[in-house]
Amino acid sequence: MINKFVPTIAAALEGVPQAATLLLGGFGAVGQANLLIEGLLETDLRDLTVVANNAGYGGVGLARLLKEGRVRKLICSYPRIAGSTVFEDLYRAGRIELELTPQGTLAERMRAAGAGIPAFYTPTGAGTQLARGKEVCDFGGRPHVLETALHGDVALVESWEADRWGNLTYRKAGRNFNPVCAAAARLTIVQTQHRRELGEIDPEVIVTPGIFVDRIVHVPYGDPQD
Amino acid sequence: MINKFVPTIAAALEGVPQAATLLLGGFGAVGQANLLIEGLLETDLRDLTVVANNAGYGGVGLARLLKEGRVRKLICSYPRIAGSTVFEDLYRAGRIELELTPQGTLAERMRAAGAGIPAFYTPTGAGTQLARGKEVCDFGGRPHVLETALHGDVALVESWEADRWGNLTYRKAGRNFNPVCAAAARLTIVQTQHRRELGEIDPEVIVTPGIFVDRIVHVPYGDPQD
Amino acid sequence: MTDRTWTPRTRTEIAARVAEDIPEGWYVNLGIGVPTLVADRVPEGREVIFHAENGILGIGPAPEPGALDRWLINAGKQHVTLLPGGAYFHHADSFSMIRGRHIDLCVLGAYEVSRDGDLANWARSETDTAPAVGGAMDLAIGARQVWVAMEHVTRDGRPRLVERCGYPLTSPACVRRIYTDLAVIDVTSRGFELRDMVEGMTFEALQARTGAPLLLPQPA
Amino acid sequence: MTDRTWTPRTRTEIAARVAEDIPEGWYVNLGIGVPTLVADRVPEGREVIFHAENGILGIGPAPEPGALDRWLINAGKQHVTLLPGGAYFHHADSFSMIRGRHIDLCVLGAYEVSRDGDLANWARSETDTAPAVGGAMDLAIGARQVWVAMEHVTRDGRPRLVERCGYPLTSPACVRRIYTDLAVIDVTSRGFELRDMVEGMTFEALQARTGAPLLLPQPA
Repeated sequence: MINKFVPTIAAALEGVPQAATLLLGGFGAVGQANLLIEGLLETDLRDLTVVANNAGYGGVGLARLLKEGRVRKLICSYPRIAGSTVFEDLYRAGRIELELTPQGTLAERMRAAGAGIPAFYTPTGAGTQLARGKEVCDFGGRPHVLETALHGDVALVESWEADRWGNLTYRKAGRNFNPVCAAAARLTIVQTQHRRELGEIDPEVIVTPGIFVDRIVHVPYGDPQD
Repeated sequence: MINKFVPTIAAALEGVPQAATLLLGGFGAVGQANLLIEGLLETDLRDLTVVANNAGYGGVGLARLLKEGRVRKLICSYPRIAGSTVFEDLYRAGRIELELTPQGTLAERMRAAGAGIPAFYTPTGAGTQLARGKEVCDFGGRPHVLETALHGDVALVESWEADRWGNLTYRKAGRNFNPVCAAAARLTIVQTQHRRELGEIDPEVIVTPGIFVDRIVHVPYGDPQD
Repeated sequence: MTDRTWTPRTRTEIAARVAEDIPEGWYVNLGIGVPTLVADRVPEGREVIFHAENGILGIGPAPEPGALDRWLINAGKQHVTLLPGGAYFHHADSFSMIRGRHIDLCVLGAYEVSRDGDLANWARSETDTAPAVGGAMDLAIGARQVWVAMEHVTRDGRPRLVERCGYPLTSPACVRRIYTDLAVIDVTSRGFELRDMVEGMTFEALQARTGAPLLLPQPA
Repeated sequence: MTDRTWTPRTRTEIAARVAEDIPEGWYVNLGIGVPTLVADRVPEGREVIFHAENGILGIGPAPEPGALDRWLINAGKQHVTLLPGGAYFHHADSFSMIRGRHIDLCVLGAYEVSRDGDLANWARSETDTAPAVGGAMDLAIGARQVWVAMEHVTRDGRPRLVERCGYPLTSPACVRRIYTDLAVIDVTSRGFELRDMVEGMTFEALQARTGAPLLLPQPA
């Protein structure tokens, strides 16, 4: 019987490699897999590359990972943390690398990774400093930048519901990057608010089919706090 | 008040240009906007380019459009019609042009059009005759073919439910190419089985948000027949 | 400036002036700052559908105090509500709407706009500490129209409408119209074309506060 | 052929032999023909999740007569059922699963397979009248493993396992394993490696029916 549920955060994170590239869902305080992210602090994992829209939110999750010096590089559109300067401090001290990517390009690069598209042209960023060093090509008389797929070793995802096959739903603005990350990583690990029996989630309503999910831990986390 | 419902098939098709490129949802008998397609027979539209996975199904919809000589070119992965040789007859007589595209590339080219991506690399078709004349580039040591976005002037879509803002759901295998076509055309026209009040469709369950939809006609069509 | 004959628009008045020009049925994305204020200024009974980058269409008014839904925020991380007819989707689909030219209008703040419509609104210098871009570049190239809402001049009196932007670009040649505290100005192939001014403002006084030639509209 | 010492597998037996080798938990796409028969031959109690190109995961057994759901077909346009835990999605997402290497296994029919694993299964000639490819090329490059299920030789006795394909390629170097009515053969960097044969078959007789050298497996 297929059962992707694991009993603990530690079991969920087993085998995450050193210096892994992590894809983190979440936008603002909503949809962050904070318990999984903080579970990484109980391991000896370092030199992580983190892909996330922000540099965390508040004093939890990614902000803690940054503070404890586990992150070597951040790939990000908006490297700010509400109510914290931990990223700026690390950046100014030269202790973290930043790859700044427009938000839509960040999403599309992960979507491409999940879809087996190694590279695509986008108009976003053409004619700006973020296109420097990148191949540019005209389509329809407008310049476009060649961007490459962004794969993760591991994705950490927060879902609203999950079943043992790994089918997921999300809640409102908690969807955000989560389904995109789930499809783009070799190992996709989910913390879910609710556990459902197989067949309980309407097949029309599943957002992330289980094919994109490897492990799930059921940790009711409550509403996002800010 | 926004109201994308129109009263008749004729009103729904108003302004479709001569020699238009039409994107047709549907796979097999399921999810075909047959009443809209057959509505085109009541107009004088000709020289159409049709993008569809098959060359129609049975003796309805696209099969009729082909039979009446309205189609100049078919962009398609599987130009067959169950129970009909109308496409083969036209093709052998040199009366229709065929652009054969692998099914996944067909879907991805329309998805790219909807997403503002003018071109992308795909491994599909590399090293085969369908890559001839196309730019090929290596990524990760494997050859990839450059494919371009496939835009429609008009998309003809079948939905299960629709509201006056144009939010849509589909039914089971009726989803197929429909959401992809809806996002890829300048003018997206929907025939829907059910009309819902605004707010009746759960915002978590909407598959095609109304932003991709221009006109809807409520024509309960019943189950697909084959 | 005490002898000036005009009253500049407040931030709320700029937002209201923008809202006046948005037709029913448009899909609109609002940037942070003054643009965010536009949502609540749309004339009663006119349906405009607001989009947020983080996967929402159909954003409604700010929540009543005490009725806050912690799962529902906009791209500026403010709590919002959803109207009947709203929808949720993921980030890749959300930016497909933007990049794919499905959003009719984006209203953005800016540091500078050039007479060619170049937009600078994301970084103050090429060597910003920890630069942050968010969705600005996607919106600038993707929305069918980009309108800018900003003060006409900087705090120390330098024009924000310029010949060439001094700050790093968000996108070249993307701004269609500019709403300031003093005027509404179209960006055309001829350059900055005055649409209207606040009461009491003169063409000469406005030109003196604008870093590139102001043109009168061509007769239709 | 009347003095032959073996009984070839029937189409159903080939399908059963394939099914035997599919581990629990794999996501599997089945092509039309013999591969379609695999679904019903998976050993009792082993959960395998079947995918169809037209946007379905979790396909169950064929519907009972009279309980046919006209909205539920597979890529071969046959009516199917959905298991609890199944899901629907659109075509672009469906081929993301394929192209993005999320499908563990695809079982396809073929005209020919070369010793390098080249697959020819979509067209009989370069000038086919109205050629049709469907999802064959996407599956061939995308699935993590491609297994072929086919007759060992053509109706007129020519080998289908060959040095080089004569028919147009679906994809170069993609086939990992071949299940025929006579044997199971791995495609390795060394070429065709025999895995097992039907009872009574000899290596020599099999080699005589195979268009490229057959190798015995290397000791592990």
